Amino acid sequence: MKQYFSELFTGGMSLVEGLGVTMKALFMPIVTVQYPREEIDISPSFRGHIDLILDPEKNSYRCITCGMCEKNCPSNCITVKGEKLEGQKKKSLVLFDLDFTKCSLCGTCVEICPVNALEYSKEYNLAAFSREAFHYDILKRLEERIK
Amino acid sequence: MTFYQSIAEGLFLAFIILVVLGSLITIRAKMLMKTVLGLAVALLGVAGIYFYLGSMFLTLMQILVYVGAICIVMIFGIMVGYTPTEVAEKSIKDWRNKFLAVLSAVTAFLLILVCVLKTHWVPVAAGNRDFSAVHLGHEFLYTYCLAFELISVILLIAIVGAIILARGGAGKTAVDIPVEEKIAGVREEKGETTA
Amino acid sequence: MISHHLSTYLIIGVFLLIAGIYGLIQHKSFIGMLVSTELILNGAGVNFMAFNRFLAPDPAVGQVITLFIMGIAAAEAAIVVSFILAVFRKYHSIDPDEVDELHG
Amino acid sequence: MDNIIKNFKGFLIDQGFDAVETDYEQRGYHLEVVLTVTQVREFAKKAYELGFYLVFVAGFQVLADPETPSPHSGLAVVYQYARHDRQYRIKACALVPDSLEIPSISDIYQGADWHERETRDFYGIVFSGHHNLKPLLMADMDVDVHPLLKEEAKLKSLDAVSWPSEAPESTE
Amino acid sequence: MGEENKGSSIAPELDAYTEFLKSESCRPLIGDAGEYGEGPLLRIKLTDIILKLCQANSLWPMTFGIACCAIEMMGTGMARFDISRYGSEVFRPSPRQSDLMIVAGTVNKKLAPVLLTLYEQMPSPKWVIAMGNCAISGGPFKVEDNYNVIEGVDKLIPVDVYVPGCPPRPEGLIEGILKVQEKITGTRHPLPQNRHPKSPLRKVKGLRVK
Amino acid sequence: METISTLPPELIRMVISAIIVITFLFLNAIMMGYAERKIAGHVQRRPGPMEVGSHGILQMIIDGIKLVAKELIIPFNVDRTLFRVAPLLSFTPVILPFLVIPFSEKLQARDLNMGLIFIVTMGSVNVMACLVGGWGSNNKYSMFGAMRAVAQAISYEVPILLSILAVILMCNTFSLKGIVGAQQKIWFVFLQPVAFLIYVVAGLAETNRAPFDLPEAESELTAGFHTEYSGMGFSLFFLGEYTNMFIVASVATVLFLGGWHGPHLPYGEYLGVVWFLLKVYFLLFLMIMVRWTYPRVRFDQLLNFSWKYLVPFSLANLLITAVVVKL
Amino acid sequence: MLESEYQEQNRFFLNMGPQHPSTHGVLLIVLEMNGEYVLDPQPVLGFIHRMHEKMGESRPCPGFMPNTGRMDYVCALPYNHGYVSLIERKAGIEVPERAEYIRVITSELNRIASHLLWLGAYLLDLGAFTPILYGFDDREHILDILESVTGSRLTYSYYRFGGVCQDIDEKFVERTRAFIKRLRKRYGIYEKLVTKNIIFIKRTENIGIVSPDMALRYGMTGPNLRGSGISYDIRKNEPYSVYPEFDFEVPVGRQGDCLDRYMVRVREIEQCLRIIEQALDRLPEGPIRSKVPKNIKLSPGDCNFAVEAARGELSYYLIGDGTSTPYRLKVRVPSYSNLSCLPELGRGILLPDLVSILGSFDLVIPEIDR
Repeated sequence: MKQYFSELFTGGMSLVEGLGVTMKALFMPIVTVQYPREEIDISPSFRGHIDLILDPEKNSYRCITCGMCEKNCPSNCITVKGEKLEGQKKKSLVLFDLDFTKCSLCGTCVEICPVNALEYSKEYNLAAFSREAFHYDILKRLEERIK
Repeated sequence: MTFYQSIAEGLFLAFIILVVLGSLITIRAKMLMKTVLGLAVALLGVAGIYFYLGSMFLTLMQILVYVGAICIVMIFGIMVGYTPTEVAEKSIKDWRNKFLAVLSAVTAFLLILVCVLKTHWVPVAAGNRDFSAVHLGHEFLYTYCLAFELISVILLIAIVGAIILARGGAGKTAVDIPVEEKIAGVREEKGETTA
Repeated sequence: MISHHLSTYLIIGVFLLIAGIYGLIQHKSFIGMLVSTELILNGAGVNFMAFNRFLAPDPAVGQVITLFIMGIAAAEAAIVVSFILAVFRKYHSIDPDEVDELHG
Repeated sequence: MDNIIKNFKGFLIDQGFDAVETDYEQRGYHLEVVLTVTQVREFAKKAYELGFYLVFVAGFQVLADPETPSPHSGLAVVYQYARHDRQYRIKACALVPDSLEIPSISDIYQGADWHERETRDFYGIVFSGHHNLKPLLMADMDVDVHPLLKEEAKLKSLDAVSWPSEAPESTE
Repeated sequence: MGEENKGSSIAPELDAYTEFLKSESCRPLIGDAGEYGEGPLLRIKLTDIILKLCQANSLWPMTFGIACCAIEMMGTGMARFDISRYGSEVFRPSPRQSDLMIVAGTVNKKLAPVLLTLYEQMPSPKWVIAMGNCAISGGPFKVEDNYNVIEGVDKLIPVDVYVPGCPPRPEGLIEGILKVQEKITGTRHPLPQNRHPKSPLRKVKGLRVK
Repeated sequence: METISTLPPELIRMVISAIIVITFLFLNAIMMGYAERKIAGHVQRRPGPMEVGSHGILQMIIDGIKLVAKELIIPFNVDRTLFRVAPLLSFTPVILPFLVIPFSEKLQARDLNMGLIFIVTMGSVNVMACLVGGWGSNNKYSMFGAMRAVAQAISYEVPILLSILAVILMCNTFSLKGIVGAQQKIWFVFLQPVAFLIYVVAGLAETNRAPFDLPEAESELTAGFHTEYSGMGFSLFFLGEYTNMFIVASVATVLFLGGWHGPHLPYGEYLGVVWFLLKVYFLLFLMIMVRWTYPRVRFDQLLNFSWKYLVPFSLANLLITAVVVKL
Repeated sequence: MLESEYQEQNRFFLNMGPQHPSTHGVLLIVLEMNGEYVLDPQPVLGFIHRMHEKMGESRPCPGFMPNTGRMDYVCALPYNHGYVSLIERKAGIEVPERAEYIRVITSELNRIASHLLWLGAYLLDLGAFTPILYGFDDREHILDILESVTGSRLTYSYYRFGGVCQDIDEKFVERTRAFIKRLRKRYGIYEKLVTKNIIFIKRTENIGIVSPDMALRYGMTGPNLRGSGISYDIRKNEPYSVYPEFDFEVPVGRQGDCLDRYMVRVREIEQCLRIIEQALDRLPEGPIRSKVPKNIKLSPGDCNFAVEAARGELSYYLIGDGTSTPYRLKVRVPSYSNLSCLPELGRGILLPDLVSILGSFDLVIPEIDR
């Protein structure tokens, strides 16, 4: 009998306490970042898809088309093609293609690059109507940036 | 006939239709669940008819007790006793049974109908026309006190009996078997089926 | 003006009664039979109320009796449902033909 | 009990098992036991009695070599056992014979049930005595698909994938 | 019905009426028939616009998390990102009551029939977001000796919006929902919007808000 | 015009009040839905609907229109009649109690002398909707929902009736107006605190609200008895639920919180509705808060709680009340 | 009618899942039921089998790194940790101490995030909506902290063979300390809202009791095992990394019911905080990555490495063949063994209890199916 009432009492009290917590929370400020209207600063180490680094000295890319990133990519999402143009010592880049839909953002390509030619972009809010939209020609993106 | 009266008559007809429809569903349906739902419809109709007979209290009670309680209890019984897959009654193959049913029903209906229509009913001079709950309660507790008490005793007996029957009526049930025993049973069965 | 005639109500009562009888014979399960019984009881209730309304001196009598019928019906439903449960557990069937141990 | 664990290797050798102590730092387990097909259940029973729990059951495939003293189909099953109360891990390994059948231990360790079904999915090893050897991870229609079987060209012999037979300490 | 009416002229009045509906003078009221394709015989543009606005702003997703992306999908519904601002927090467990299927994760051979069934159980109009690289193309699991993973849900069901990432950030999913709204109504922000959000996060250390 | 003028005024009044009631009902559901989502949001420290209209005020309207425009699916193999009737059945019995609810002294459609019984009766019919819907859906989850709804209704009807009876004993009338009138001096919540608590708890169960939302337990039965309903059907169930909440809260207000009584207002016999609605919405606010705070109870615990605590307490309460009243 | 016939007739099957709110993903449980009583729950796996083991065998070992994070995405860093430690053990790579400390800090943070997520999800299973939002609120702080070093929120590939890929800075330390303070303050909320709540206690107490023997037979590990009263934590029993240097306790339960499993996890959060605090205090200076050969050769022979993931013992078993590609890579995942006891545990219980038990196991389905 004693247990019957004590259980009722403690149970009831615990329920009231729980209600107190939510009541308190009701009047606390919200923690929401209302996304399209305000955005969190993405941390500098955020990993988006990769981009070529714009070398300020050359005003061009650093890539030497060694193909290390292509070889080491676990998901095979990078295609690099270089051609030896006339009058140049080194190969120059003609295609740097990234199939972002296969990428797993592991960062191997950026780390393996012998000349630090790659960086992560900070694009975190991508969405599109077709999957081809994420087939990036990174070289073209860089050229657009140069312009 | 005034406008109100025609509405009232229409509603009365609607209630009669409810009664007829509900009874027909009740006696014709194959699924037990539909039988009970048909009963609920018929009883709603009867409730409406009580309203036309002048007793609001009885109307409400009819809905509360029959639709809200008795039908629900029956459905509860169906649900506890049956699995979802097999609530349909077996189809009736027994033609003799059906014939008997139709015959007796029609005969009885005709006989009583003749009685009803042939009799000349003589109303007794009306006393008071008080249909209120107050008057009803008064009658209950004074004039029909003994019957009232008896009903309560019957209800009590019914409750106790129902509990006894439902709990310990017939040995162990699927629900009452201790878990260990049940597991053992399941295992045994498994063994049988695989072997 | 059918709602002002005693016969209308009596016919409804009779209809409920014979529907109940028909169902009682025709249904092959306890629940079905119970439901039919409820129909019969309601027929009786309608009859009582009708006579009370048109013929009796005191309007409370019919109501009282109908209420008693309801009480009895409720008790009966509870008992029968629990009875059905008990029978069902024992025989695993609600077909009255299969529950025939008392036939001997 | 404690004594048995202290000299578990000796205990096992007494019982007729082929046990070798290994370097934990290098391999991650303390004892390696090579089982024959008949010993699999026996060992599992011993391990259960001594309070080991089953970490996993896995299969792997090497080049089939029916010429060796213990002929095998190229498939092997690895069992790993460990203890709750101390740091002790045993790897037991059994080569699967040509019939692809190996006794199931799922009635001793119920946890082995799914591991064995999974191994059957991946390699097609049949665990005889298993009560319900249906596909687990693969779809029901893929009963005969065993994805982890390698192509002939990629297979290596058992020796090529095991530690050198000398104890590693002695080589250094 | 529609087929029959096209060919034979049952009633000349009806034909005249349809001609009238197609005429230029009705254009502002009634949309171009070709622009909607199959559907009811008669559409009134205004109702259509209202309906589309409503559908766009009340996308109830189905709780159908498959893999990693499901956690970010949950995260989108939680306090930090709060998808409910767009009326989409009503995650319905039953496909019958949902409008939007977010395929959040890898779909493999065993799951494909389930996915199809669920999609078919949803009442139209319905939309699909392929969230994460796995759902878009098989992602990191699109390998040479792939024996189980389906390389893109758009091979199974029509996908409206793709949200890449592994997994995408919740902002990406919100962006995806905005894209669905854009697809339905043609504009990115279809209804009057809330104007001046004030986030207390501005004061939280380490989190700067633009 | 002529036909209208020949119509009896009573009928016009009926039609007008029916329109008002249905409008109010929709408005109430919209408002409650919005409040629920907003309060849930702020309890969880997020804003809730925000982008549709100012602070998302149009959200529920838009949801409603969307639901109406959805494809109506009647799944394969369901019982078509029952499947279609169920949403209506959930909706009808919750409209009728508006006939007797006294919003203020003069704002009452009809003061039945058995008003309270009327409401209780309608409440008992309500469970039929869950039952028919769940049964007709040909879905085992719905079936479970229906079973739970029935058992829940059986066990919670009793404490509700008993706690109401305690109040009836004190004021000797079933008329809602009479009950409110009896609370001129002191609200019954102070005289009958136990009955009030029991009524509120059992009312939560009656309306299938969390923590007693077993028939539609999301994590166990997907969506319970309305799993198979889409579009219109679902919105009718939704409407029914919120209206039922309103009814339960207003009955609690009438019985325990003094109905329209409150500090004096001009035109008090009409403006009492302000106090009435305030009290009702306060109760509804509590119900919403409870939903967003507690876990769901288990099925047998619910029945246990009813038979072990609520019924004995309400019986004892009734007994004590009877004794005190007679003294 | 015969008894067995009746038994057969009275049973029916219920498919719970693959899309069911309480199976946490795409697990299908075929329930054999009698009324609301579950007679035989049989999990059906494989709806998200993603051939991780096959992928591990078909590419050089660094290429498997992203996969480890995607097996258990809720608590990915211990998975990374196990894999890098395995390869380090196999190839004999030394790891700088600072890197190990960073690994421990980040792993423990991730473990807390996992437990917080579980707490919310469990309460969601039991029907309470709000705790999951509070849990996620705290979790977002962890994710922010982790994102600032690892670059992603969920599926980290942060560790590298011989170290980690990015160093932590003062700001990280500061934010972590702030977070520890914050979480300790939030305990009261969880206690009032959940732990003390009578409904919650009634829903979890004495339900799904896992006896120590049963746990042994099924090879259960992690908090599910510790709930049964066996103090087995790989961080203590088979110490790896720098765990032996820290002072922490292994919380255990009394009888192994759902409430015990809940309590173990909640108390484990506190222990994780203690470890993080100590690690932050003692964080040594130095390099974060040692020199590693570009092409790691895995010598012939097998090797095993076990770590304590948030759900229990995670064990990588690798067979090398002298190339840089593993010849065989077996991942022993904890949830797999934990879930396998469900058919035995779930017999003769009510459906809501089954939901409660499933929730208390803290399942991550892709981890089970791999």
